[in-house]
Amino acid sequence: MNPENYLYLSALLFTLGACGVLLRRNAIVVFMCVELMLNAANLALVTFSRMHGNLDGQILAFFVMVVAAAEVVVGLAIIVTVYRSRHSASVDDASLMKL
Amino acid sequence: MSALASLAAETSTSTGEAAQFWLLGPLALLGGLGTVLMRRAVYSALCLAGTMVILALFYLSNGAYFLGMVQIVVYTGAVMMLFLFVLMLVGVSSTDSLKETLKGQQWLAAACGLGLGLLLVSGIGQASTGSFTGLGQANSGGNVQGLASLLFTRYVVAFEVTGVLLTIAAVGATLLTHRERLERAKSQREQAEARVRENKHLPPLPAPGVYARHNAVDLPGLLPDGSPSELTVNPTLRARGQMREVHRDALAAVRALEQRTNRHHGRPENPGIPAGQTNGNGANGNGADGVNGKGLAGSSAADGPAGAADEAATDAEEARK
Amino acid sequence: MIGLLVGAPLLGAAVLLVGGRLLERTGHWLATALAAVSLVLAVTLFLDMLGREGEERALHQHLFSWIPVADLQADVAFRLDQLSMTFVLLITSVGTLIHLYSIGYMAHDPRRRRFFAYLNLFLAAMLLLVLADNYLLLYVGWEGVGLASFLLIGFWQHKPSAATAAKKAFVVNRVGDVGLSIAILLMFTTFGTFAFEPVLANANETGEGTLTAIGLMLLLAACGKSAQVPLQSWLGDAMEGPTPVSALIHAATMVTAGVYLITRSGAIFNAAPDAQTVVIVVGAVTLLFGAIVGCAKDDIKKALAGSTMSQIGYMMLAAGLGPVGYVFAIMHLVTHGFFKAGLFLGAGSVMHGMNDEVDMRRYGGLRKYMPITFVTFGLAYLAIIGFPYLSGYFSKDEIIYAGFSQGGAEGWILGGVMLLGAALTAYYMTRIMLLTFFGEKRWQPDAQGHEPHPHESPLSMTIPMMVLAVGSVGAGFFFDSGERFVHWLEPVTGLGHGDSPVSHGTVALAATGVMLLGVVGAWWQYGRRPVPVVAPAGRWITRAARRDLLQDDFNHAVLVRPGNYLTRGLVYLDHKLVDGVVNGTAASVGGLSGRLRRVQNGFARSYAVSMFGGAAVLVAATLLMRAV
Amino acid sequence: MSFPLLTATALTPAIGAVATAAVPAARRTVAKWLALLFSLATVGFAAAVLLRFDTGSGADRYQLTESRSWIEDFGVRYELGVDGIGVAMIALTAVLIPFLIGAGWHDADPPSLPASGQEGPREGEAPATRRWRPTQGFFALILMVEAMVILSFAATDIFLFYIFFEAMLIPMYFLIGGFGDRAGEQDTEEGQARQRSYAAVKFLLYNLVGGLVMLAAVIGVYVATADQLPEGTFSLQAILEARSAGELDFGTATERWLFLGFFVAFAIKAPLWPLHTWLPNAMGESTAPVAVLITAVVDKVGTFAMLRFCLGLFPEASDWATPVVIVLALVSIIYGALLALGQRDIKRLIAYASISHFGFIVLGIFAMTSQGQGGATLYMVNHGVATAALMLVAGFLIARRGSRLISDYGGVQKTAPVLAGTFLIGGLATLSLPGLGPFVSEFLVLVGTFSRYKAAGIVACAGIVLAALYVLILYQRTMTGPLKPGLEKLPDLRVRELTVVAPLIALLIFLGVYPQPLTDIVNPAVEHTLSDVDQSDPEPELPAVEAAP
Repeated sequence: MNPENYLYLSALLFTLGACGVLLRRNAIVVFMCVELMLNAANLALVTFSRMHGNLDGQILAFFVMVVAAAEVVVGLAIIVTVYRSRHSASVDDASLMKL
Repeated sequence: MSALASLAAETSTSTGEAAQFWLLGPLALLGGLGTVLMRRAVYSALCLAGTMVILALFYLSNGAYFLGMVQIVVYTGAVMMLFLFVLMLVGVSSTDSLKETLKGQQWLAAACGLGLGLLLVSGIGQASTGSFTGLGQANSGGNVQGLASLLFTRYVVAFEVTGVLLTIAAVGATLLTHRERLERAKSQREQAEARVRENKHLPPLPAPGVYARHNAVDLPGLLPDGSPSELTVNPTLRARGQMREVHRDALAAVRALEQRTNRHHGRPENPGIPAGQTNGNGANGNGADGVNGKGLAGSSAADGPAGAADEAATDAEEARK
Repeated sequence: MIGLLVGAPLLGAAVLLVGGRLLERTGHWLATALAAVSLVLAVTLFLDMLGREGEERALHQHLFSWIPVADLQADVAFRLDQLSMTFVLLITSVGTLIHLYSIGYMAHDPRRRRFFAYLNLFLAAMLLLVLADNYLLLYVGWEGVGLASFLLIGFWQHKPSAATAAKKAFVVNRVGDVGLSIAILLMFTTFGTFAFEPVLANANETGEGTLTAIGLMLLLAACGKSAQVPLQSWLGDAMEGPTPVSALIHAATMVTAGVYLITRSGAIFNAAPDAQTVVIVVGAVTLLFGAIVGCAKDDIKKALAGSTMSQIGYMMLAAGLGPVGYVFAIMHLVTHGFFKAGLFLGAGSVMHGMNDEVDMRRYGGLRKYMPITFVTFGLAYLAIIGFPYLSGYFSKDEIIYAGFSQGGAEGWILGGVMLLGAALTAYYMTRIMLLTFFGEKRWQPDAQGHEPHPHESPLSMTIPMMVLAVGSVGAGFFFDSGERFVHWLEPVTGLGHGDSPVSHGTVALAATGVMLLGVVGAWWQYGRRPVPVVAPAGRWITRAARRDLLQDDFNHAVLVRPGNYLTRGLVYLDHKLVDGVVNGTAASVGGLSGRLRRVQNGFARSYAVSMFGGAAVLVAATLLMRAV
Repeated sequence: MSFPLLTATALTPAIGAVATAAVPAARRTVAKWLALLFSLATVGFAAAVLLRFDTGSGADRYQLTESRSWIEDFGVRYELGVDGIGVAMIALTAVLIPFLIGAGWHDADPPSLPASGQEGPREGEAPATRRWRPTQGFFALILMVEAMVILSFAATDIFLFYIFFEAMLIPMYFLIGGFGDRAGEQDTEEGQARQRSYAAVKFLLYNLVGGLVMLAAVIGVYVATADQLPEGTFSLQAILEARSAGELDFGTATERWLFLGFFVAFAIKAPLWPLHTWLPNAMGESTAPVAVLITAVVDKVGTFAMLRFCLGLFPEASDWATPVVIVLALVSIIYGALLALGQRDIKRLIAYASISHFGFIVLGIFAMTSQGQGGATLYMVNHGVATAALMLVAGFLIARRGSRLISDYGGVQKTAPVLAGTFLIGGLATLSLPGLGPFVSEFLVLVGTFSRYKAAGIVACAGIVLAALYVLILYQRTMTGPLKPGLEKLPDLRVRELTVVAPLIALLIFLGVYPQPLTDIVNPAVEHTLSDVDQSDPEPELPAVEAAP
């Protein structure tokens, strides 16, 4: 089998995550979808590293994980505070950015 | 593990791996779909966890043993748990509808997402990653060692920076979620006095209604006229939208009971207003005088229809004396 | 010396205008004194000039260089030759007399000081006009007298009619001035200068076309200033001004400036016969026009104004005849200056006595009540109708004779026209005379219901009238005896002798004959039977003449109303079209941006959509780049 | 190097602006006197410039030059220098400003103060807050404008000129939008404010558009020089020398585009039909002194720049464009006069009259004769003074009655004779009566035009008649006739107002009777300009004739 299939898989997963981000209103679910996208990217990175026969791809994936962790922590904290103030976790309710 | 190692070392993928891929790949996709489409956040969280596990397996089979482990431990372990905790805070079982509110949003989203996907796929198709060198000698000294040597030599700066980043993230999270208590907590007495001053809920809040057949604190108690009282349910449950409907026939039963008592006392059918409703706050259970005995009956509907009936009758007689 | 001549009244005007309250009591005397000063100066200069012989009589004075730009050199320089001298004497003498007269006439006017300031201003401008040594400086004086006449016509500004008349006079004159300025431009492009000497000396060297153009432009200017057809319409209305003004400006001096201009530019006209013909036609037409109008008017001043037009028509015609006529044109101008001023002052004195009533049909029988006025007015009357051996007789007959001496059909036509004009003159002057001083009283109480108590005017008014009367009686004889005037002016204007089919005597006889005819006709109509106070409807010609032969209606229909429509239309267009385009653009831009603003709806997910769309586009782009 | 006189002249008002703005809110009178003081100091410096300027035949073209390098990389230099035209314009600006300050003495008083000469809709307005300091702002802005105008008259570096040409707009914008006279057709404060801001924004947009077009052309010039010269430069003198030396040639097409870029900007600034519509709004809505500032000072930069830059930099293109420009100028003359006839608003009428006069100026410039261009320069000066006289008196009148509509006036002459007299003199100057300044310049323009384009000259003459019409109709409707109700107690000119107007009138008469000093200054510069465009006056038909002895 051709390891490119992993890439196809990651592409599909990424797309799924993207659609989720665009479609779901629940902030937490949106976050999960973002995680999904990150994981898809990681898969691609790992596959590349295998193809090229060096570990840089894995290092990069590693960093992605770390950053993702940090991002999740902060993001969830933000969600919690928002929920406290507005009693809702819907991203559409926080639409104060318009003029 | 060794088997995996050997298989990752080769310059071409074995049939076993192919089988694994064709078996788990679709599952991973299913998990992704579930994450996107499940109406309850908990379910999508579980689907996501599944997908992540599968991805961990793929990492392993791609010779990224360290990452595979990290994936399982950090992601499926820590991050997903964090998600679940937050879900607890926000309301586990709250479902949100998938009905789109923004005009044309879903079409645009579908177009962009799918378009992006197709483009990526076609891009990969075009990208001729012809030669394929396995991780044979890269992992020769062991995958972890290899990573470590890279991480602490070439990527050391980035490593340090990410460390700092994590620290900052932790601090930031605590800062965001932490609430400073500015004034002393009110004692119970002070709260009571405050209630008196505002003149509402002088007595403690009424208890939720509990039927014999179903024991739950998420059922609202009934007012004398049978309408459910929001007050009786824990505000958290209310906020999560987990307050349960009072069953219809329960209300019907109350009606029937009243009519029967009327007939029993030979009163005219269906007097305009049941006496107890003259002051609705009888539901709050204050005032032991007979006039709003019905109020008591209404609030303590938990005793079941019959009991309620007797009490109602006696109270009515008292009222007449 | 010459500068002082202009300077004295100018100084007076400045002092009076700036001086303010201080001069309320003494201002008029100061003004009169300064006018007198310039008169004395003029006389001394005159005697001095007589002392010298023929050629060196002309004086030059170069004050300073006015506008020096490249090869355009305009100087402030004066030229005093016999022609200018004649005018200077006329202007200063009549001017001084009328200053004197005004002291009495304006005695009760609160704004007398300013009136005298304007009079002085006029004197200065008029003197500048006749003394200028180049056309540009002449133009300055030209517009200056226009300004003074504007101020004086509109002196009683509270009367809308006066204000309108003043504006009309200035604007109509402006039309003429355009002619003068174009003429000056033409001279500059042709001769490279517009000083009299070089221009006139080299007039013959250029093509006749240019000269004709210049001549016509000068004629246009003259028409404006001298109220000749087609620019005559302002003179009648100008009578809104105080009577001394009408006497000085609109009878004796300013209105004759046109004749001066043409005589001065004689060299140009001599070389451009076509232009001359036009001048003659204009003069002839105006001659009859004014006479007809004068016959129909009941307003004494307007009737006199008509007569002025017609008399200037005589002069204009004479000037158009060329060297044959110049001298007599000027001669008639001077005599006319005397008797017409006298007539106006008489009219003013009559109005003074009749509560400013101007309708002659409400006069009548005044000769007993104001004898001096009657006598002086009568003498001036005899002079103007050309009663033998009074001034008008000499000057007018000479012009008529010159007209005949054109020879051929043209000569006969001109002579006939002028004789007809003479008859008409006699007719309307007699009419005025009869209506005013003879017949029974037809006085009416004025608007306030005051019965008029006609009385003789104070000395300050009558003395000038007497002097002028003497002038109108004697001047003609004085000038004509031994052709004194001819010899005096000949060096400047030149003199020509046409061969006339008829002799001097016949012309004189004919003139006297038609004069008598006119007098008798007038007496037949107004002398025999009482005159109705309200004017009878009259025939169409009378009605038309009362409306100044419809000149105003014509102007209104042809110029004013279309002009109004044009301006209104343009204002609308400027707002809607020129401005509309700009505002339209602005509005459209604003609308567009407003629509674009909607995209920013604040929903994070729609922003995310655009983000992903962008990403997709980028990927597509990269792929395409790799594909090609 | 010697004392930087031009810089000093321009700097004085700038410093004055800062000082005036710094005066505390309560001390309004101090601010006024301070502004007046600084403007007078500027007059002093301008007089020094006038004296130091050498009009001799041997004198070089640009004098009092200063040159410091500023932005090395783009060859932008701080280069100042004046030729005769520049001197005349600087003198005009410096002389006018004190009168404007004196005339606007009370225009910026906060409404609550009992401002003398401001009867009408002053009552019942919100009292001024303590922090509110309009007076200081008003005078500071005026001085700032003066500084920028002087610098743009003196700048010989194209980029430097562009900067001040544009920077001028900012203070003007605030002057127009911030300080209207309370006499608009809109009777409500809001209505007037709306009209004011409309006018101000219109002014800003028009001139900004012009400025942008010009900026493109400026950059174009730099690029062209950078191509052909050893290094690119913005210096006018350098470019002129290079041209004459034949080292620099823009090439026909480029030169025409660049010319258009400059010309459009200047045609907007000195409103030329059909780019004029901002002027009536701006002049109508702003107070009289600001209106004078616009038309008499700021707009002159446009015509001045046509002379200095359009003709100097792009002779062939100017020659190519002349027919069109002349037609536009003629249209402006007639069109402006006709529209002035149709106005109901005194200030708008004067504005359209100015448009007509600017038509004359442009006509003179592009007639390419020494009379025409000299006349145009004189016209700039005279028109400045004449419009100042007329507009300021009109402003006094409007301030008394609180209305700009002609129909609200009539018979003013009876109650306020002096005001009427000065108004009449201003009007006569506007219709260029001989003996007053404008006549000389208008005559020169006519001669200059006529000697080259006969038809154009004759058409322009029609403008004379129209001028008489609109001025005299205005005078008749407002000053003469029976007294309109509401004007019975109209006060006559006060001492302050008279001291403002009288010198202007004296100046008009002087310029009309003895303009020689001015012409002596201007002529050499005009000769230079003509030699730039290598044109010479057409010879008369009979060159033999000598001028009169």
